[in-house]
Amino acid sequence: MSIHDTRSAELEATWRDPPGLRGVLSAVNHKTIGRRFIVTAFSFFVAAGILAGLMRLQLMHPGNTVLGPDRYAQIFTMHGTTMMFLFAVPVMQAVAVYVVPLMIGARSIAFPRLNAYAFWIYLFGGVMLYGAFLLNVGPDAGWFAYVPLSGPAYSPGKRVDFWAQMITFTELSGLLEAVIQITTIFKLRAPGMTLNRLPLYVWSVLVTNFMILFAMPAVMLSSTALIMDRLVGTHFYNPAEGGDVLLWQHLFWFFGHPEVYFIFVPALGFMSTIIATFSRRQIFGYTAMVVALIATAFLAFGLWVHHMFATNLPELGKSFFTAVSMMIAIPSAVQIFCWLATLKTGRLVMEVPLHFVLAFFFILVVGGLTGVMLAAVPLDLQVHDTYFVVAHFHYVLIGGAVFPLVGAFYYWFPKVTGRMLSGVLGRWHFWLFFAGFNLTFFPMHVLGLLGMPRRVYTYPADPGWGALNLLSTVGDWITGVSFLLFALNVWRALARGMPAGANPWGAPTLEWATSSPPHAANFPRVPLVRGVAPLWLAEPYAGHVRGLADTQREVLATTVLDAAPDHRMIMPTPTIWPFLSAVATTMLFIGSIFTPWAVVWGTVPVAVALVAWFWPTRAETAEHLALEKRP
Amino acid sequence: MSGLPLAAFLDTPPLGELSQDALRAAGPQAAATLALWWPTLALCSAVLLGILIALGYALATSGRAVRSAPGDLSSLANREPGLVRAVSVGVALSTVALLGLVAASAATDRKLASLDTAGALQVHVIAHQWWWEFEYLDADVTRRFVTANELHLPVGRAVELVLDADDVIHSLWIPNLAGKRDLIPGHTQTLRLRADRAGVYRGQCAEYCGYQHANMALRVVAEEPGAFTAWADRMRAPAAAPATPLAQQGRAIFENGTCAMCHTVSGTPAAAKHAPDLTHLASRRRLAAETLENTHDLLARWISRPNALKPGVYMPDQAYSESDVQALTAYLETLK
Amino acid sequence: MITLESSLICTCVRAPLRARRAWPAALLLLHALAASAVDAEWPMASGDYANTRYSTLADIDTSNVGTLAEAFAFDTGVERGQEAAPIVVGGTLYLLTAWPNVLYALDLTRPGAAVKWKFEPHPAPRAQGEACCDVVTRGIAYADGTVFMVTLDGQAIAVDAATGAERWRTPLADVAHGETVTMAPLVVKDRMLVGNSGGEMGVRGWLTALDTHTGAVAWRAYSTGPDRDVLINHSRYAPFYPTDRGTDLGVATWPPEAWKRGGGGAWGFVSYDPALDLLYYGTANPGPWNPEQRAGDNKWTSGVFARRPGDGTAAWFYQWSPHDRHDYDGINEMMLLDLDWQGARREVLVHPDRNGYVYVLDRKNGEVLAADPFVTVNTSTGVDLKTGRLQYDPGKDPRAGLTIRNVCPAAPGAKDWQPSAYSPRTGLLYLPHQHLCHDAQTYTTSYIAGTPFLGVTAQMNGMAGTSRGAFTAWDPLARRARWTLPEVFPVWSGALATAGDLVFYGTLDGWFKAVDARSGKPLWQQQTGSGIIGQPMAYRGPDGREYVAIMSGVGGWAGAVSSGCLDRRDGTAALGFVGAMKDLPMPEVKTGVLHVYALP
Amino acid sequence: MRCPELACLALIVCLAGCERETRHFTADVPGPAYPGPRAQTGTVAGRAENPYARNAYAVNEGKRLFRWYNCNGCHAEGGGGMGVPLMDAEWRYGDRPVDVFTSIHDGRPDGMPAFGGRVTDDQIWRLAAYVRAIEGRVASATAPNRDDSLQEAKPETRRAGQ
Repeated sequence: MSIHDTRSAELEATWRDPPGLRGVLSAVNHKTIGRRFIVTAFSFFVAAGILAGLMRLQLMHPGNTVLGPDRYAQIFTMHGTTMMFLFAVPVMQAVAVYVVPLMIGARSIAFPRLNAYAFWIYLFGGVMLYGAFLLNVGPDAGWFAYVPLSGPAYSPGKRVDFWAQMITFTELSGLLEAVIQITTIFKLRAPGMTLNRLPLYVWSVLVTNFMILFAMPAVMLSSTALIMDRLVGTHFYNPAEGGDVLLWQHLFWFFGHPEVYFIFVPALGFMSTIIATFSRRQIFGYTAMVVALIATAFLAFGLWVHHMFATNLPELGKSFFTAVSMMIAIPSAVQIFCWLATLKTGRLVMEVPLHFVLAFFFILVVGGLTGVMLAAVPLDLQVHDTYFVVAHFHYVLIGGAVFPLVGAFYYWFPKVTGRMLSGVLGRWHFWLFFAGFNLTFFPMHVLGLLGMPRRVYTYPADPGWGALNLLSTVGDWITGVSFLLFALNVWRALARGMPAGANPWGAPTLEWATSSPPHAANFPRVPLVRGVAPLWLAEPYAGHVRGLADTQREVLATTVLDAAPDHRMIMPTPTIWPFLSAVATTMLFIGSIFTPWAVVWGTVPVAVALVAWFWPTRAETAEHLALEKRP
Repeated sequence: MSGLPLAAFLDTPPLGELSQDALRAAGPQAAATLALWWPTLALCSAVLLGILIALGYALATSGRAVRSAPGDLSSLANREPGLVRAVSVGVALSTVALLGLVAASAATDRKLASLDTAGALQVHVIAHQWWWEFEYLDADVTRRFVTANELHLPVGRAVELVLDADDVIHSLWIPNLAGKRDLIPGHTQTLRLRADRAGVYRGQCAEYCGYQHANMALRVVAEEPGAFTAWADRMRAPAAAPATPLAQQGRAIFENGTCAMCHTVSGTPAAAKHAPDLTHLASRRRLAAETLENTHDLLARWISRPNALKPGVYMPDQAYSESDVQALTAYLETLK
Repeated sequence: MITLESSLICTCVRAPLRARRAWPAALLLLHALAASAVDAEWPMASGDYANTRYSTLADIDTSNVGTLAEAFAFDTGVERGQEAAPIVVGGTLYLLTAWPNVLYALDLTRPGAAVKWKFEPHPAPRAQGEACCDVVTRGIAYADGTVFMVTLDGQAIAVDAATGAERWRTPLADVAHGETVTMAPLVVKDRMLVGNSGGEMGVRGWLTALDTHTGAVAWRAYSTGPDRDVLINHSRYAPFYPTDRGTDLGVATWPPEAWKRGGGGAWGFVSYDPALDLLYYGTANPGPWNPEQRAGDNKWTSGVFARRPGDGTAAWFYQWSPHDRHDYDGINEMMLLDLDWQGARREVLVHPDRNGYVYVLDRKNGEVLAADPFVTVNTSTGVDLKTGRLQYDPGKDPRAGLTIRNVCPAAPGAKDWQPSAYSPRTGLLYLPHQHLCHDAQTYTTSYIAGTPFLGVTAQMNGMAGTSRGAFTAWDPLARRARWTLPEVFPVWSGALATAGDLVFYGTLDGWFKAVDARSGKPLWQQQTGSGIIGQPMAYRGPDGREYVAIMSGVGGWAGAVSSGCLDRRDGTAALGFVGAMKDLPMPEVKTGVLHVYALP
Repeated sequence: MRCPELACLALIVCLAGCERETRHFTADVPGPAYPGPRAQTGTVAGRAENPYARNAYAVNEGKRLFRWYNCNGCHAEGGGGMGVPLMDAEWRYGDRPVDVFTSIHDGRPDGMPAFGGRVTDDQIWRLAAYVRAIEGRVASATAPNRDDSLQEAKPETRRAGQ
């Protein structure tokens, strides 16, 4: 039974983005914003990858002089900053912006205008940072920006200010997205999608966004304090006037460690989604998986100090943070064993997304195990801040997040574009990436053990690090080639890929119920859900929601636990004001890099834009009233 | 353990000949860490192998399907006790292994903290951008002396390094002897270690500290107590007056020019504290925190164009005449 | 020329020069009587060898002081802080100004005390940049028809008292290495005693004796270094405490070489006991201020030496502040008193130190009889009378890179150089002093010859709950304060006690005050137009009347904010003193003026 | 696109940013040749600008040297003491960059020692640039902010435009 019917054209017109340039700037449809978000994040990924290539070029030989210390410092700072703040966290939220409403059977994301605003803020923050970088104002104190090196005394000029203000941009965007996505998941699920029928990916997004809500304020606080130290001469981090340089590290890592899990937890959702689809069975141990996700989120807040073991701690503190750091491996172990069980008992469809997911079992496990080693204080004190750690977190982040993410890209690409990616090129991409990645980063474990510290722009020949570094650079080139193939694959698919159809993979979740690319309203008829894998049921839906307006962006809000119909509400229409508000906010943020008074005069345009944004029009109000029905 | 076979392939120097790796211990701290490292590595490797075997087994024994195949939701209806058992055993084993590692780590921690430091040599280490200052402490203050970038230690005697940072955060790491410890402005720390094996070890700053972080290394010379005492006595002696006219001319340039604004040469009016103590520069093997070999030519280049060799270093470039460079070099080479 | 230039440019003093007051009619009643009594004279800065600053003159007393009026005034034309005491000998008043150290002789027998002669030594201008705390001098000495003075750049000069002709001149200090001289020399027999300043510049402190006839250096006793330099001859050296015994402690209590730049100048007043034939003087702070750069006790700084004037050998030494942490120079005056101490007559030395304690020492051997805090002290917990050692509070110890807050007393101490007075009639000490605390951050500093060698950034504040300045009467026998007069600003002038049971002192905001020596009741005050940091003295004029004289002219360390036109937005200026002196008014009168008061 | 205006604006922003942020590690921007003690206003040397006046890194280096060479001992954080205050607008010997350079290089008779030959000319230009920042005459985006030390006076960035 099709969910399309004759009214879908009218509905399409209601939910479509307006045409023209103004329409482009006014778009609020979550799929449009999600696509832009994903493309932007991948653009930053490419930029950071190019920077990584430059670093590998410099480190290819001992005593190389391709890059000087100044340029190298900016590049490694930009690489880390981009990857962590402009790619990894945003891309996870970006995918959620696109996928979550589809997966839960909603017509829209909650707060669509705010969603657009969050995207523009993110985009402007990233563009500002790269603009600064190209003007030789790129931050150079590391992505962690430890004070006092990043403080006013040792980082003159505006380089670090741009970095700190980029934090403000991306964290503002991230926090808004967290609110939007939590609300979406709690209130906009299709009727019948009770919490225990929530797809595991949506669970992971929910858990991630709660973590973001708790962790991001710490880094906004610390970076704002840094800006104030640098701009108006406060003394948050000046020990001479009562501040403390370690305060920065505590605040930063209180955010920074959970941040790794912002990236990792959604990837676990990708894993569960893809494994389930390509095993043709439900994930074994749904409840255990959900509990493991939540446990990971809790534990993630208890181990930030393992980034700071070398600053010295009391013995009891060391043992506590060691224990927590190791214990967080247990929820991961639960999930890994459940996936193995699922794979063992499933019937596997060996498609490209599954390849990327299977790579996780090698790469992430290696990264996780080196993480366990790093949790042991004595071992950490030897390998902390060496290439061992560089290897470790690339194994965790690339194995644990990028491989599943790329898998998810192959998985959802047909849904987003309506076209299939080439499986052959995909396999080439996968194997070259897998080989190149391991060749790049595995030698770094050894380099770290051999004593090579991180963040060095050059190294001497004596300690014998040259051969492994060369190997690593070659690996980086192979990885680069693999991503060129990826780009080729995407280009080919967009140009002349096979049409995908609604559900090319035979997947069980709701996003595959609608057309590819999806209808502007997602679901012309909103389904009533009756299981955790509805499309695999013989009778997928218990029925459809009726009575939602076609001429208005009307959606059905449901209750938090049981997704029982709660009330109808009208989502806002496209408007340019989120864009203009973001422009005004950007002016305020960039202005306040140069003068604290920008915070004062900058609020005027922001206030004007926000008032305009929320100003009700007569026509809208009248239409809303017209739709009101007596009970 | 004598190290990875890989090390030979990699051309790393033998232990005690300017090695810098965490896999070969020359003292009890590094040895205790290695004693934790190898079992941990073995255990982790076993876990990895176990998971890969499990994955291989799962892939080998599971069925195959095509894209169009329908999903199977029978697992929702049927309990899967075999899987529950397997997963439970896996998780339990993981937990036990992790608890074992926590215990081993804590025990190693205690062991590291319990190094007997009775009669320890105390050295005050001050990290600067981008060099190391070592002040050898002594209850008799007249026996204290200061040197830079080359840390000599007596074999078999505990050493307590009192750590301070002058500017930004640095981290002292001598992998053959002990794990690292950060030097943080406003927080004095200590690092206790002992070298049990004579030799030369390389150490390096391990916390990013600015442009020349890469060239902030140190040389640790662990020597027999007799040799150490002789070295310390040499270090305590003020600089001898230069004998040759060229060196004397160099000394005049040194003391009346820019050098004395930052450097100290004990026994002369040069007593500034912002750069390495040069009283016994010629006895050190390398220049500029292990950046350059201490040769005549490199020294001459270093004193006139340091920023060409270590860009960003605080030592200024100078337009010395060739004769001035020769005189200064001649003087510096007398500072044995 | 330079003075003129700076006066043109240093425009922060806006008040125009006021016309000097008309000479009071009282002067017209001048008697032609030549004073002959000894009490008529004030031949050295401190009045007498015992440093009591007590005048036996009693014409002006508590009953009539209210009518005290200015007899005459003399404008020196010199702008910087005037710390010097005038001296009066044989109907002539001699006066040394701050840099450029002009020596005036004023004929007291002539109306208006006309200038008899003027001697300009032309010291090196460079010295102005080497003097830590304004370009002051603290006075001169007279002996055998000769006036002895020292210029800021350290030239000891003997000037014929009658003609103002230079007899000899001996350069003593090395200005290029930061040495200056600000102290008032003392003449004992045929020795002129001069000590150097420069503890902030890494000098090596010394006290030098010159032959008064030829200007030749008789001996020089350093405050650091080997015993032969310090003039310690162990057969004749007997300190009371074991910690001061030992060979070459001036080297052994320093890290290698540090003693060569270890400070310990001798810029305070020297006392002399003719009966014991011993000189007493304090040594200044060790250098640099950062104590971590000079581990050890840092002998012989921040202590007191008893020396024999003939050959300069030390008799004993006691260290007020071993391994000084807070710039507690030990140079404050040593008052040589004979007190009935716990039932027995003892020859003692009373010394209010910068570290906040009034010390009573047996001046024959250096035994500490008492050491009692006269202000709130938190840098130490007391003095162990058994070992004689100051008990520091480690919580206030400076540490490189750290800021230590609320260090009390601050770097200028509870009482700086400003000399106190002692009245045998009341048995009280009169202490001009301050209640300041500082916040200080320590850092490693380089020795660069001729530049400051500090390693501390400090910033001072008034002590909480009390006034910044105070004038305290201290009972050395009861070991407690009798009364204290609060003052807005640190009392940076010396004190004078007279047999009329009056005590005189001046304030940084320009008041010259007389108070009842017994009760502390304020009896009289007069505004001089510029802050007073000088030393009051009394003499009997040729007309037989008692006069009280004081130099006004704001400056010194405390007043540098005004005299140096420093910027008050920076509390760390003037080594941190500006932090506590931001509200010090600019003087109405810009130049230093001698004010002389008498009964009408 | 209205290219010329936009391009010009972009170029100006770019150059301002570039010069402010360049790290001159070597003396590769040598200042005007040492003008000698008597450079007159009318001469080329007298008009010479400080090559580092717009470079944040060099001004900050000047601030570091200001403490390294004990300038702060006399001039404090600009309030003065043994030396004249540098925060105020009164310049006894002139406030042109070349005057400041000459004061440091040759010293001044009221007590300022001569540092010529003891400090490289390049460092003197950096110091001179910082000395002007003390008074707030360097753009606030270029001036150093508070030091990592005890500080009571306003940081240099906040002195601009006084």
